[in-house]
Amino acid sequence: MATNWRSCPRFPVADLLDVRLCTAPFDPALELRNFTRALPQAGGIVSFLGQVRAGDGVEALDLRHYAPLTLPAMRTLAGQVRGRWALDGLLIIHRSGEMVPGDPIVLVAAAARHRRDAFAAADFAMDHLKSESWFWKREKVAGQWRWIEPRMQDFEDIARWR
Amino acid sequence: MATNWRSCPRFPVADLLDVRLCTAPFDPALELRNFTRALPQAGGIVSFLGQVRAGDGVEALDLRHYAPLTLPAMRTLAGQVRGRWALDGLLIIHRSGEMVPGDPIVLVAAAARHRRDAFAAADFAMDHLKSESWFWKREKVAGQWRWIEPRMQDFEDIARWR
Amino acid sequence: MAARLVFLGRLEELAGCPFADVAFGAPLHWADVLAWLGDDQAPELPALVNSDKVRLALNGMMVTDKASLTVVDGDELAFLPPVSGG
Amino acid sequence: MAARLVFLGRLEELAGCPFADVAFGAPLHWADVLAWLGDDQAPELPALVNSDKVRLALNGMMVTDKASLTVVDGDELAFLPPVSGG
Repeated sequence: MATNWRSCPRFPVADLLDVRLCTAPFDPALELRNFTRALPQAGGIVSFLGQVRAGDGVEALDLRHYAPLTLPAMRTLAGQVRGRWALDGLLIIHRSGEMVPGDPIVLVAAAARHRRDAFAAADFAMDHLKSESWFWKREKVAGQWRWIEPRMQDFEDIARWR
Repeated sequence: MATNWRSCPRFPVADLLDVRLCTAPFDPALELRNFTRALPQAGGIVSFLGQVRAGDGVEALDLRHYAPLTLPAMRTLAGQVRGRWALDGLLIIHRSGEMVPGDPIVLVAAAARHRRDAFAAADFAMDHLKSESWFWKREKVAGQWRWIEPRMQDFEDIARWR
Repeated sequence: MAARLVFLGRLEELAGCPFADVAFGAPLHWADVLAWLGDDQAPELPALVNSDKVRLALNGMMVTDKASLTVVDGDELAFLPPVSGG
Repeated sequence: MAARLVFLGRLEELAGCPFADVAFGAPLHWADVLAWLGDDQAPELPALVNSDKVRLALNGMMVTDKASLTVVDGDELAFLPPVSGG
């Protein structure tokens, strides 16, 4: 199932913003623990973890990015989220490369004094990460890779914030 | 800061519902990891962690419960959440007793195939846990304990779901 | 015959104890409970627990009508002030 | 003079490679790029990358008007199909 995690380099944008693009597996529990411990003044931390689903017949998932666009876009999004809600901290980690069922794909965590800010910030960040950031996805089913097209649901999710 | 965690007994209501009332510290990262690993078919897991805030001058927090009501109320809420959204799993862990800044108070995690269900379920569970479950709270500030009254914000949060 | 009265939240401070055991010869009605609270626990308790803000649980079941309450031997009656937010 | 053309997502499959280096004697305009793609890469590429669905990035900056594009020595031009949801 899930691959053992290896270290993922950090590119902190500012003290409380941690935005990373990882080419190797990462450990969401460890990342959340470190994030939480660094923010004892935050009353609440909301996180979203997306993982490669088991049981759909998908043998592997491959996420491709374009380096000159993907990380800058993630950092821009993180800045927007920080500007929109009163947060103590924001963590965005996204995998690229080949993954197997059970592997973490994305971890977003928002820490805030008030619960509602943390929920809204994490929700917004996920909607926009999925739809506006530069990842192209292939799935391997029955030994065959196929590219995944954009889903209408993502456009509807984005529309909620306009 | 945070106390070292000890084991917290489990009272599973059903296969995918894990609802616990802990009288000793628990480790949210460990709990989330176990929850996530048990649900490889879930694409997304949303969690909320509430911790005792540092920096407000609060030296300790004491949550009192009434055994014949508190755990049954938490289980009833968990059942409502499971009935309202399509979830793969739901985890609710709540501390009682005395805590210090940095200690986890509550962990809610909802796992679902679809991201939107997981966000809504965790959000709903937190709103209702805070306002409808049977906990009475004291804070110790400058060596003095004082009881905390209900906040209007909680009633507004609840009203969002009606 | 005896029953236990349980005081939650700030009611514990007013009563001066988390619970009290009360002995009686005949089943207690709500007026008897209020009288006992005022005499044996604290003079401000009866008005407080009689208000809509304080709810009752008898043996773990919520009491919908305080006036019709009857406490018999072995009962546990809990006084529940509003829960804390936050 | 040379520039690199980068094919993302399913365009990589159509082009048959993740990127291609193109040599030229004078700066390339959009029509030159399309002609080169059709001749050297795949006949269906020009119409596809000319559609609104495929966006361009020149040296990491989004291109707002394809028609006014000029590619000079050392440039990297990326072809970006719609990103995948989910």
